[in-house]
Amino acid sequence: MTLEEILIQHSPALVIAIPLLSAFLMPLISRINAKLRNVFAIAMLGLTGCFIWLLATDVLTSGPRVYIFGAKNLTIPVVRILFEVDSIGIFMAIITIMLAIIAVIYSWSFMNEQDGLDKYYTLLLLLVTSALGMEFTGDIFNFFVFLEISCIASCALIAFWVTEGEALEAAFKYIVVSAIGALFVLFAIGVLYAQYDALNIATLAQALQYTFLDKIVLILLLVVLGMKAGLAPMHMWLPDAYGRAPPSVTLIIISATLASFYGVLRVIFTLYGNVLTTSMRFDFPLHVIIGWVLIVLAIVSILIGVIMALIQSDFMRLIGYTAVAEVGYMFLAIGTTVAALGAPYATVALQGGILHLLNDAIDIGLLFLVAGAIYYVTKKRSLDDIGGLARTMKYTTVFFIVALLAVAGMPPLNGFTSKFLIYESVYQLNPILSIVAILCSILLLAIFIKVLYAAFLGPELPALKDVKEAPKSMLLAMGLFAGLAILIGLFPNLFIDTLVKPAADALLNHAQYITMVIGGI
Amino acid sequence: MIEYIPFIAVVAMVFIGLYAVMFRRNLIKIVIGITIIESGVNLFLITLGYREGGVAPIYTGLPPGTTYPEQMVLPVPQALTLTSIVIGVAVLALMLSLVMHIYRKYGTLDVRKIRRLKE
Amino acid sequence: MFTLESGSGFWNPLIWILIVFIAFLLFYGIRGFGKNIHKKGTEQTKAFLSGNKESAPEDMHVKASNLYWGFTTSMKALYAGLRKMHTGNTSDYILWFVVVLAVLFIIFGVM
Amino acid sequence: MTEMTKIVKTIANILFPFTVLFGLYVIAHGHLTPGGGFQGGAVVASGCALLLVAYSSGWVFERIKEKRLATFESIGAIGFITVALLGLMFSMVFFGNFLAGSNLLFGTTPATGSTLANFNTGGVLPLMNFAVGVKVIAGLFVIVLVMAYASSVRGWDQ
Repeated sequence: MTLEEILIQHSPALVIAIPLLSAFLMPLISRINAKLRNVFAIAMLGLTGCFIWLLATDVLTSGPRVYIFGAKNLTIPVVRILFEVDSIGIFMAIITIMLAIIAVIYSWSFMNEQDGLDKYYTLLLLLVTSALGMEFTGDIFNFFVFLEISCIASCALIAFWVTEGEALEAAFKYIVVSAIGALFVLFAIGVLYAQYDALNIATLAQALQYTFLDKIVLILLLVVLGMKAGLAPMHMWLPDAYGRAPPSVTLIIISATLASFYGVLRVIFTLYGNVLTTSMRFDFPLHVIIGWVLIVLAIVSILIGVIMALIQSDFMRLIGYTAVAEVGYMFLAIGTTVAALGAPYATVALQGGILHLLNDAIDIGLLFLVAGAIYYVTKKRSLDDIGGLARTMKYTTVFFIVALLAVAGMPPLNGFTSKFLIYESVYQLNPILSIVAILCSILLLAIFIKVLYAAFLGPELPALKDVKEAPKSMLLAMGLFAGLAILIGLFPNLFIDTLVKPAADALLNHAQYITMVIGGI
Repeated sequence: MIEYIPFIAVVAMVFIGLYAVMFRRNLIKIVIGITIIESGVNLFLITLGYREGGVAPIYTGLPPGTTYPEQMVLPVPQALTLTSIVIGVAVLALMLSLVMHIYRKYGTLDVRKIRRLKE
Repeated sequence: MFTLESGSGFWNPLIWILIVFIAFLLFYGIRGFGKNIHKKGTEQTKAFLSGNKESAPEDMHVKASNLYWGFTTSMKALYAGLRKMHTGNTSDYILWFVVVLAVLFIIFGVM
Repeated sequence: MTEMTKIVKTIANILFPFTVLFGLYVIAHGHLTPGGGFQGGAVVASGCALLLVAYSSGWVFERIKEKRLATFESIGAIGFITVALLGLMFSMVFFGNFLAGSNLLFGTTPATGSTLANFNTGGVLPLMNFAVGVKVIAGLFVIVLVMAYASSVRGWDQ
């Protein structure tokens, strides 16, 4: 074996091990030098990114990869803790590591005046580890453990600005919601274990019979993971948490939220993949019921997110409600796929939904970075107190306009490409849904036009006369996101052919996932 | 009937915990409610692995005359429960420290008054 | 590489950019027909508010929460309902979770 | 938290070594008996909490630096991952048990059945237990210490 093959073989473990090790090295390193600490964080996340890249090239060319922990020879994998990396997992990992690297670059200037940065970086790296773990694990109990780690780490990070009462309140709400959700996930895992004597996702998927208990498990997992992903009407923690966490942290919490969304995908398409079409009740197959439940919740999310965002005056909270709407679009795509499983447009909807994951991360991330830049230079949260910033913050304004057009789904930016796929496929299921989605997208544009006017245009306010442009590292982070947004908008096929189509195929073709583990005996 | 009692206790604990979270006003009581749910779930996992007359699943130091692994209780649910307890301690500590800080900032523990973030 | 097929339609950013570019050229050409009567530094550049004096920048700037006043006022009933829903109370967050769980249990139980 | 009476202090003085010893026993025998790093660490930390109750939290806070405990916690976690990475180096798999069956430290293969427990078994498991033990002792102690100190010093009614 060459060195490259050895590295690829071990990269699923190293992708988790490197951020975890550097998280705990962080308190020791930050004693030496603050600059060294920042460089170390960026370097370690960059190294993790390299391993993910290696893994991605391998997984996309030669199929899923299984890594079994602690076994010298890879026998009886079903009773071992294992990681199973397939195209959708690697797609999520790419999103996570991209958000993490940009967040660390952004925190270089954004957080440099704060205390307790060693703990900040430790928790940040732990959060990245947990999100990556959720995306790679092939063991449902490990999924729960990583879910809890992400909940603890993100709660501590939301409360990072501990001098603000609201940050504490948001963190408390988040941890109550997450802790109860995670306990229900554990309950569901216990029920599955009691029935099938296994914790391995592939083994469970093969054995699943859709009994009465499996129904309970399905509902619990769907609702809890939906809640963690920000599905209405259980979305209320999301604007609180997003609005009060430091924006660099919010980027990583977005990746944890998207990992929960990935959990929903995994539960529906892989765990219950065998029974989706076979179990019937009153002439309705199971997938139609799940699909329409998801569609209804998604439409509610889009409407509530958009309508509530319109009346917000706190910039970050406004973006939080927009994030709820964007999650709604993703669930709309997934719901359409599940409801119309087998139809040709179902695949298109799934591709649109998966591409929208990436676009949501980029657009909402960029908006939060812009909001953070405004907060950094003005120390004001409310849109009512700012105005005329375009005169002094030229680059930030340009980045904001890119984000605005992208998040509202205007061509030729990235938001349009995924929303185009979603609209076209949803229209074939039910035209009304598509019309509602388009109308809400227009409302999104209206919301951000309001922000553009209130924050950047208008007369120069005397209170903000000596405002300067944001520091370079923050501009670099925003520029990276804006560049990605334009790139995906101009070359959508580049991303769809290489990343999104394999991911959609991996989800729809769950038999391959199962045989990778079961057939390996 | 007797073997169902643990499961009834599990359901009762989960519902008591949910009741405390939903209808109690004191933050500390909400935290206690979450802990009760956690204990219920842990009890559920332990009950799954129980085997009547079983011994601890350790291969050395077995009581004389036991046949293994037939007479051992299942170790996996116990491992799950231990993990869950460890996580529970971390969550509990975090929640309590947040409650302490919230009390300092808001001057109250009433959950209806701790809602500066609404709408 | 540029054309995105969705099965029932297609999207090509290059064509879009081309059309926008042509539209811009047309617009620029039409603009050239106009007369250039704009002079810098004269009264022309000042804001005209029916003869009233220009007020301070703080008063001139329309605040963010007043921008969509018409929309929010006409949707008053909707917003009252939504405001009632978003109480900000931690217990209610869990209540909504339990409600959704219960509704799904009923749906999946009947179906 | 204020200081308690002399009786409580004396009892705490007597109990503290035993509690710590028992906790360390649980950690060390983690691969043989029920318990392990977390359970033993929790026992030791509860012994420290006993000191905290008997002598006021301020008394303990003066003697033990919170930063040092945090460092210990990091060292415990780093030790755990390092053992896992050593498994990657020596037995070609992450978390690989490279010491088991090697007749080195903790390397004896145990006999199954109704035999006495052999301490010198388990491969890397005891090492991991030690690492987790260090982390849990430091972590739980720092939690209890900071909570007690914060609630006693700065006052509750501002």
